[in-house]
Order: sequence, then C-alpha cells, then structure tokens
Amino acid sequence: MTTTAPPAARSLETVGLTKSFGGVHAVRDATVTFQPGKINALIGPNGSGKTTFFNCVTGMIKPDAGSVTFHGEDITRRPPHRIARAGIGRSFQLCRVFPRMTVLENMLVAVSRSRFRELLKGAHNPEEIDKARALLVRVGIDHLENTEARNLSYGQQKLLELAGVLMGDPDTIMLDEPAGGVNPALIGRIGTLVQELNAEGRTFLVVEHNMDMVMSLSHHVIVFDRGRPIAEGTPDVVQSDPRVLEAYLGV
Amino acid sequence: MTGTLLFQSLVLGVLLGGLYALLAAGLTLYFGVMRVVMIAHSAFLILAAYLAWYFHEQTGIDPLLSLVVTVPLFFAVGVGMQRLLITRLRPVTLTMMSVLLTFAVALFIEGMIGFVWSGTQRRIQLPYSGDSIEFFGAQIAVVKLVAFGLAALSLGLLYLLLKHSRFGQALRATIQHREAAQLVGIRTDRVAGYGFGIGLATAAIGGTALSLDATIYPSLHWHWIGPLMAIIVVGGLGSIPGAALAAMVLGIGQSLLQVPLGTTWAQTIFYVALFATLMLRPQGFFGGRLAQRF
Amino acid sequence: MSLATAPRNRRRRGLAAGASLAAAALVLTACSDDGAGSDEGAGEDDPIVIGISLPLTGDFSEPGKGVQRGYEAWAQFLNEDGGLLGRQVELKILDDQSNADRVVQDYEALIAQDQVDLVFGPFSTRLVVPSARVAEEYGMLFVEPAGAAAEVFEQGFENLFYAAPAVADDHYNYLADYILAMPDGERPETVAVASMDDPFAQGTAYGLRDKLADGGLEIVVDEVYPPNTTDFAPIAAKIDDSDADMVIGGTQYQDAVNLIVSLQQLDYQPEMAAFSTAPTNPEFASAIGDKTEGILSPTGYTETASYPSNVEFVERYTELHGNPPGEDEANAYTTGQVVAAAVEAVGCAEQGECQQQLVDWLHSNEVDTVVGPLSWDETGKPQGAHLIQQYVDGEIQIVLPEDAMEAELVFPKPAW
Amino acid sequence: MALVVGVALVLSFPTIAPNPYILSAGIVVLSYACTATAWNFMGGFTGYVSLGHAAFFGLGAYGTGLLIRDVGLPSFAAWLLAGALVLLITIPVGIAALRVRGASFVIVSISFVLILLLVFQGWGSFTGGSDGLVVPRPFPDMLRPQHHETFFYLFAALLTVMLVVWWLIDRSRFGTGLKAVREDEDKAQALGVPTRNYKLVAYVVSATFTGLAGGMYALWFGDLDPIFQFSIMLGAYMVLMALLGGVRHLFGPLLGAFIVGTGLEYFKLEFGDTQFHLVAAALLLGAVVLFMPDGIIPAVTGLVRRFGPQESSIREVTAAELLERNGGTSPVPQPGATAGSDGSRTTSEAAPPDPNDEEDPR
Repeated sequence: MTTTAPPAARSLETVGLTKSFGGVHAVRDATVTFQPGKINALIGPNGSGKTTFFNCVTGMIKPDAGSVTFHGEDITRRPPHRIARAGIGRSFQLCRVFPRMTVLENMLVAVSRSRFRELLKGAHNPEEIDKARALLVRVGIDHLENTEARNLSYGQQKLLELAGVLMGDPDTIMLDEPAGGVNPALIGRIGTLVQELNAEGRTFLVVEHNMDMVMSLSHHVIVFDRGRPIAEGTPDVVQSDPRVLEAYLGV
Repeated sequence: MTGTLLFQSLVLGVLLGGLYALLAAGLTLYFGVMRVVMIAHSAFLILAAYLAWYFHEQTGIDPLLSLVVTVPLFFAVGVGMQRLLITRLRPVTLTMMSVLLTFAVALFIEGMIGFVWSGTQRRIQLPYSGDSIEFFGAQIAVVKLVAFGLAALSLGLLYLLLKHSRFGQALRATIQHREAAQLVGIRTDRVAGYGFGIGLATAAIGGTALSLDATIYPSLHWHWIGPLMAIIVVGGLGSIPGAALAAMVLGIGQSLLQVPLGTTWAQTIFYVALFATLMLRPQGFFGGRLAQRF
Repeated sequence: MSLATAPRNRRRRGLAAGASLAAAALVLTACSDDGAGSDEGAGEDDPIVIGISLPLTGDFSEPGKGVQRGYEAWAQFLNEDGGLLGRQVELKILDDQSNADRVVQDYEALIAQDQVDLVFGPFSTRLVVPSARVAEEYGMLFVEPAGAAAEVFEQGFENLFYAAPAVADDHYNYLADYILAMPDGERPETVAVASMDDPFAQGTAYGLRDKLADGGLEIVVDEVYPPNTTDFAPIAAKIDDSDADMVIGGTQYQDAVNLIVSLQQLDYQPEMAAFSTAPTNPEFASAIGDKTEGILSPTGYTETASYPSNVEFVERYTELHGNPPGEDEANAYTTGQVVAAAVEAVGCAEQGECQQQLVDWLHSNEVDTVVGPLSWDETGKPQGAHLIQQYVDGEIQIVLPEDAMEAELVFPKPAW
Repeated sequence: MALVVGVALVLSFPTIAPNPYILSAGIVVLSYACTATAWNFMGGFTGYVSLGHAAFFGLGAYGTGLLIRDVGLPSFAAWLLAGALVLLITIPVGIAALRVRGASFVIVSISFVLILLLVFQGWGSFTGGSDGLVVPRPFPDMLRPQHHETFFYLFAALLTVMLVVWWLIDRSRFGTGLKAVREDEDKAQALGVPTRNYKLVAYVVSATFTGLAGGMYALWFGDLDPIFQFSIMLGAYMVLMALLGGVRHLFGPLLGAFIVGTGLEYFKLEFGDTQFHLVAAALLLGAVVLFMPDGIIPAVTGLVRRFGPQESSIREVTAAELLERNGGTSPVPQPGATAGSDGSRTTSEAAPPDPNDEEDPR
C-alpha cells in the first residue's frame, strides 16, 4: 500500500518541461508550480499543450527536456506506475474505465499493485473490498458493483474513474476535463466531490474548459498557450488578464 | 575467400537490399498510417509473383508487363482492405486484432494459391535468365539487375511522392501525429486508405521483380515476412527512410555473412539485429519515434 | 467471493467442456466409420485393403502424387490380372499434408480403425521414420518407396524394407569408382559440394563427397542450404570463386534448377557436374533453358531396363497415362511388387500373425522387380547401387556401369 | 456437480473410445487444449496476441528430447527440467518483446519461431537438424494402445493443472492487474500497476506451460522435426482455438481446441487433397476476429438471452443429451437457468441490458 496522504500536502512543480512531436512543440519550457493543498486549474485554448503537459508529469510521455519534482523528489522519466505510487493519481480526457471488468473489479485495480509476494496470496482481502464499496457509496454508484463498466452511462463512468483513482489514496489528483460531456447536475456533483476531497487535504490539478466550473471551484488558475504558461493567479486575476483574452480570442 | 568473391557478395547484397528496401517501405507504411503490422504483405508479394508467372505462362509476354495490371489492382485491394476490414476493428484492440486479421488474409492467399496453382514450385524461364554482365570483375545476372532497377525506380518515385506532393505531406503528417493532422484538416481516414494502397502496390512491384529470378511456391511468404518485420523495427517503426536504410544494411550484411557462415546462419542476422534493436534502442536505429508508444 | 462471476457458472461450463469431449469421441467414430468397408477376418471374396498415407498437399506433394500414380497403376494392373491370392486389392489413400503429425495419425487410423490388411509406405524420409514406427508397433510389414537416407535404417526397425536398388549414400557408387579409377593427371582434383538440408539429398551428395575425399580429391566448397532457399546467387558465387573442377549438388528438383541457372549466370564451367533427382525429371531440360550438356545424375530406375516385369510395366503404364513412368512411379510400383511377392509366397494378407511371416519371408528371399532383383539386409537396407545417367547430345542416357551403358561418359563436360 | 460429470466423461474417454486411433485423436485434442489454455495465460489475461507460441512448444519438446538423449536424464525429470529451461529462456525474450507495446510484441513473437527454426535446422550436430530427433519412449514396454491411454491421462492431468492455475490467477489481485492491462494499459499504469512486470510474469507462465505441453507431446509422439515443431501454423492454431472458444473464459480454449481439432479432422476427410484446410482456417480466424472477438461462449450465452428461456442453445441440447446418454444421474439443466445466471452478463436495473453489444459505450 502507498503512504496514506498526510494532510500536510506535498508540492508538485515542473521546471523547463519541453516536449515536441516531429518538429511541433507541444510543450515548451514550461515552468509551473502548483499550490499544495489547493485546487489548481489549468486552462488554455485547444492544442495549447495541456494534455501533453499532463502526460509528461504523470510519466505517460517522456519529456525531451526539463524536470518534474514532487515533494522535493525528481520524478522525471519515472515510469507511470511509480509516479502513481508516489501519490499522484490521474483521470483521463474522455474518461477511461476498464470496460469488460465489473465496477468492483475496476475499483480493485488500484490496489492490485502490491508486492509480488502478496500477489501470490491470491484473492483480494475483505478490507480492500470494503474500502472499494465505501468509495462507491461515496460517489453514488454502489448499486452497480457487479455491472460491467461498459454498461454504465458516461456520467457513471466518470464517477467510477474518480472513485478508482481514490482507491490508491493519492494526495495529488490530476483530472483531465472532469466536466467534459457531462450533464449539469453531474457537474455539480463532481464539483462538490472535488471540494470535499480537497478539504480532506488533497491537492487537485484540473484541466477544464468549463469556465463556470473553473472559476467557481479553483483557488489558483494557470493559463497555457502554445505549450507554455502565460499567466497565473486567482480566478479573478486571470479573468482580467489581457494576455489570456488574447490567447483565447486570438486577437 | 578472395577479393572477387567479397566484391561479388557485396554487389549481390546491394541488389538484394534494394528489393528488401522497397518491400520494407511498404510494410512500414501500413504501420505508419494505421498502426497495423501487416502480416499479409509478403503473401501479396508472392501472389503478385504468381500473377506475373501466370501472365507469362499464358501469354508468353515478358512478365514485367503484368505490372500494368497488378499495380492498380493491388492499390485498389489495399484501399479496399483498409476501408472494409481494418476500420471494422475496435481502435482499442486494433494492433493485436489487425495482426490476426492480416494473418488470416495471408493464410487465405496461401491456401488459394495452392488451390488454384497447386503446391508445385514455379519459376519463370526467360530467354535472358542465364545472361549476365560483368561489372568490375563481378558477374551480375541481368534479371537481378532488372529487379533491382525496378525496386530502385519505385522507391525513388515513392520518395518523390512523399516529399514533394500535397498527398505526401498529408501522409507524412498522418504518420507523425494523426490527431494533429486531423486538426489541420487532413482527412486521415482517406489518407490511411491510400497509404494502404501504396503499400500493397509495393508488394505488386516487389513480387514481379522477385518472379524474374526466383522460384515461387505458396508458403514462400513466411520466408519473407520475418526479415521484413525485423527490418522495419531496426529502421524504426513507421519510418520509411529508416526502413530503406536498414534494408540495405541488413541485405548487404546477409550477403556477406553467407560467405563464411552459409545460407542458414546468415539469415539469422535479421533476428539478431531485431533483438539487439529492441534491447538497445527500441525506437529503432534510423530514426522513428513512433515505436516508443506503440 | 464477491467478484462478479458466480461459481454456478463455472460448473456449467465444466459440464459443457466435458460434454464436448465425449461428443468428440462420437463425432470421430462417426466420421471415420463410413470409409472402410473391411471387417476383420474377411471372407475369400472381400478385397484386400491396403492402407497408404501420402503427401498429396504441402512440401512433398509433387513426388507424393507420382508415388500415388505408381501405387494406383500397380493395383489396377494387378486387379486386371486377377488380383492377389484371387482377391481384388483396394487402396485406401489418405493425405498427410507432408506433415509428420498427420502421417502418424493416418497410419494409426488405417491400422487401428480401418483394420486394413496391409500398409505401404509414404513418401520422404521425414515421414517414413514416424510412420514406420507406428507400423512396427502394430506389427505390420512396412515396405516403403522413398525413405532412402541412412537414418531410416538406424532406428532398429525390423519390419521395414526399402523397395529400391540402393540407399542414398550408395547412389553415386559407380561414378565414384569411375572417377577414382581415372589417371592422376586427368581426373578432377577439386570438388565443390552444395546440398539441401534434407536427409535424402545430403545422403546422395555426401556419399559421393566422402568417397572422393577418401580418394584424395580436395573438397573446396561444402555448402548446406535450407529447403526453402530461393536465392542461389551467393552459393553459386562461392562455387564459382573456388573454381572447382567438379560440382556436386545434393538436390531435389527446383533447387537444382535454381542452382544451375545461378552457376550459368556466373559463367562457371566445371569439368564434371552431378546433381541428384532433378535431371531425371522430364521438365528439367526446359527449366534450365536446355543448357543441360554433360550433367550427370544417379537413377534407381530406367524405363528402358530390360527386366521382364519392367517391359510390361512401361508398356501398360504408357498406354494408361500417355507417357512412360518416372522414378517415383516406378518405386511405388516396386513396393507393390515386393509386397505382392511376399503375400503370394506366404499365402495370407491380414493383420496379426501373417505380417510376421511376410517380414520373415522378405528377409530371406530375393524379389524380381521393375528395378531389378532386390534383396535386403537385416535393417531393411537394399543391396545395390544406382545407375548413372548423363545428358549426351541433348538426351539423358545411361553411362555407368558399363554393362548397362547406352552412351560413353563425356569428360570433361562441354560448356553449358 | 456438472463439473464432476465433465471430469468423469474425460476420464472415461479411453474406455469409451472404440479403438486406439480414436484415443490418439483424443490425445491430439487434449494436447491442443493444453497449448491453447497455456496461450491464454498471456492472450486471455493481457490481451497480447502471441502468434509465436509454437517456439515454446518446440523448445519444450526438443529440450525434453535432448536432455534424455545427451544428458541421460529419466524421461519425466527431463520434461520438468525442459520446462524450467523454457522459463529461463522466456525471460530475456519477454523483456525484448515487451520493450515496446503491441507491434513489437507481435513481431518478436513471430520472429522467435522463425529464428528457432533456423537454429534447430542449422545446428544439426546438436539438434539432429533436418534428420529430426527421436525421443526415447518413457514406457518402452507398453503396447501402443496402452501407451496412448497413459498419455491421455498425463495430458488430462497437465490440462487440469493449467486450468486450476488459470482459475487461481483469474480471481487473484495479480489477475485483476493483468485484466486491467488488457482493458486499458495506460490507465492501469496510471493507477500504479507495474504493467511491464505483470506482463512479463504472465508471458513466462504462459510460455512455461506451453513448453511443458510440448515436452509431453515429445514423450508421447517420439519424432521431432524442426519444420513441424517450430511451425507458425501451430502457433496460429493456438490463437484460433483460444479466440474461438473465448479468451476470457476458463474453458474457452478447451472448447476451441475441441472444435478446431475435430474440424481439422473433418476437413482432412472431406477436402483431403487440396489446400482448403488453410483457407478454412483463414476464414474461421477472420470471422472470429471480425464478428466474434469474444468467442463462442459469450456469443452463445448472448443468443440464449436474446431468445429468452423458451429457446435453448445448441450447447444445452448437447449437454442434456449427453447427460441422458450417460445414465441421467443429474437433472437436465433448465436452459433458462444458464441465461439468468451468467455472471459476465449480469446487469442490474440501472444499466440497460444489451447482451449483444460488442462496442464500448464511449
């Protein structure tokens, strides 16, 4: 099991992160510090490199240059599963669950990462299953635990994905467009969940296009354009920044 | 071993490498546009060789002329295969399932060739089959030279097409970053279809070239697919110049190794190179960044 | 266990799996019962059923079909003449797809399920050894037309007989004697050998190679290539570079064509060139562009041989097929003759005791066949040598041994 | 209960079988079932399709044969040691194969068969080369029918071990991690699953069992030839059998092996002297990939669901008939019961039941 998150949140920062695809700079020289214990939002126009940045931080893509530091430790180029174990959980754009596994099995993936010796012990222990069920209750899909995930509605899958991430007890959670494609009622529910979890001491990093959600939820907003941060600050400050308007409207 | 033999082997290696290069370019092209390892590539190669042989057998005309039919035909089959078969697969499992699907296509072709033309080994007998010309002390068979010329010409055309045409740009953009290509307005589905067509067209040309100087039989394609797959990994999956270069290097290597090691062991160079590449530089030795993610 | 899959399910699938296996037995019984019409302890009028497995598809399908023609011709002629022991013979031929697993299954089915009275051998050394073992373990006589490699006779089979004049290693014996008898200054001094990686092809080439090496000739090239080789340029380059006086090809058919064309492309002109199997094929000359002059080849069979049964065989076969029989057909026919001779002598043809009597009879008797009189040692190895043929004036003719000679051996060979 | 009947049927097969040929055909089907089940440790759990498992089959077979011939080990000790050797060899191969996802795995798996074919053909002094290798019989005194019977039980025992291990992994944490790799490897990794090591372990287990099946085959069959042992077709049949039956089901590969095994026999009898068996295998493989990627078991249960309890599937009829034929000791299962109790399809009221849906909802 990973360390249970100490309420004293840990810091995540990147220095000069750069990644290009065949001559196109998706992320260039991005130096960003996220505020620990807060809800951080990452916004920017389409193609501004947010998702690539995300993927570089979580190890899904190896950056060409630069570094990622988590709680003082350099985690650049570590494989994704080790970054996850260090305490960074993430969701995916367009929501990804394990479609041919039941909801409960989906939940248990995050704890199947234990040592090999434990693996051979066989089945999941009751505490894990209890914990999974408790989290399902929390997100409100506990009645579906034996359903295959592909039979869930899109919104239910989003909730399942979030619950699955929580199984690993991450202290920093990165969400890629949590409100994308979801009805307003569910957006409210996700927002509330994020706030509750943040109140428990978890740091959030949210990539989002839904400005209402960003502005109402986040404490700190970072604006990306063409692969690098161009502005940051509280929602109010960012909203009135002319560079942000320029980036969005292409003026 | 004498200097002449060495030079002769070198020349043979270059001639062989040319053919490998053309075929590997096709194989890596499918991978580039669709992330598909096209096991049936070499089966189509053998099919083209059979068509050339059959054409010659029936008409007595030079088998090279069969290209007029086989190249457009194979192009159309390639586009059709991409549209009708490959796109039916679920994107999540595309790489794995496409392997099985193209494997099934390969078996089907092998079975049908055997059914139509029987398992007998075939070879085209041309008036110039035994002819050769001397080149700085090396004897070069005319048929091999024709085959190499055909391969080199096709590769050259492919290069021009990719470098200097709008379609080529779209194709390269699709290979490098499909989503980005879509964002700038490239219809990647159509491009992928044409990419498949071009890949199969290389098999048509390669097959005809092969038929000039080699025996063909239905199960021969297994003999080709292994080296070709190794070449595209060494060259970097999806990289056409990488595939061509790797093909040349390994073709020459095979030919030279044949002198001290013999035919059987010389063939292992491809697999040794494959394993070495995956261990040392999984993205390939001649560029190609795709490999890391797929 | 709270995970999704209920245990109840599992059991049901277990049932299904078990049921399938039982169904397998039934299906298999059903599929295979309809074919064979033979009961054990058949009456006087029932035909004698002979089980054979042949590679009718796959790598060995061409020679396999030749063997099939030979067997069928034998059965047809025999039945026209009144059959065996007064009973008609019936062949039951299965296709083994040139696959060893299959050939064993086939003989197992023929012997254990169809209860055939006799079995004949399949084609190719690779398939002879596994199938001979099945026959051996069921105590069946096993006469085979094609397993000529030495290893066939090293397995300790007691029921196996090879129905041809000589094993692979001895095919070139006459040629070896001829070369070694030549005066020192004249005979070839350097030899290049290239052989397919195949027990039979290597047997022929290495038989000659070893005899020549013992006789003081120098082996300058010794190459082995896998059966699927199609590009012979590198091997030809090596042979050409060695400038050997003589080239020996341990070949089947197509590889010989390819190798010779590659050698011609390099304008390599040896004093002597010997290739196994291929040159006796009727299509050989046109396949290499008629540049055959002087090529040597061993053969176990010649349609012009004057053995009485051969004259009749060639005549009737030519009448039936429009062309004279080749070596594969003749070897198959020989197999039939050998078994028929034993059956007539012992007076029985059925599984059980009879088979051992047939085996014993063959070990101690000589049989006259279309390839001449044959006799065997205790391992089933025939005691003879092959004739040597050469392309002389565009025709393949027997040049060795002298008592069978149709033309004088040409040496050094003219340019090809 | 039903499982017991199934086991009883398998065990009584040698007595039911009318002659040694049928028995040997049963062994072939069982050996197919062993290889397909072994393949399924990799293919079923992780979704990585290996077309080259024939390599491990051949290594197991040759390893067993060579250890008996050259080292003089007793047959079954050689067999176990050969399995251990396959395990060791698979580790570096697996590391190379799994360096890059998907494509390289396929390429390495096929290449490994081709390279072993070359090595085993070329290195004649060690492997016997194209002359083949004769593996001495473990029970030289047995008559052929008896020999078949013994090996039928040996194969059945090996298959049982594999099935039990598969079942254990299926319900373990390790199994959950592997299935997550199959469903979405990136996502699994992002949740902390060390996917590469998991895949490697699954690959090694799969290869080792395939090697053991190969070794057992060598002891039974006796004659090894590189062309037949290191054959791409053998690997392709493993995939076809597993996929046809259903890779996510314990008995899927077994069912597939039964169908393909008898199907091959049928094609041989019907279209013996043509290449049609290749075409048939190709069409079947293509059809499974395109239309039935989950295999027969889910497809049939789906059908049963769709047509309600009054209809019954072919499988049910067969099972019922066979039960009757064998004395009807257990009640004939009600077709409806299967439909209702299939866990993989169980849905609660919240999700719309759509049993034949092959697409992901997203």
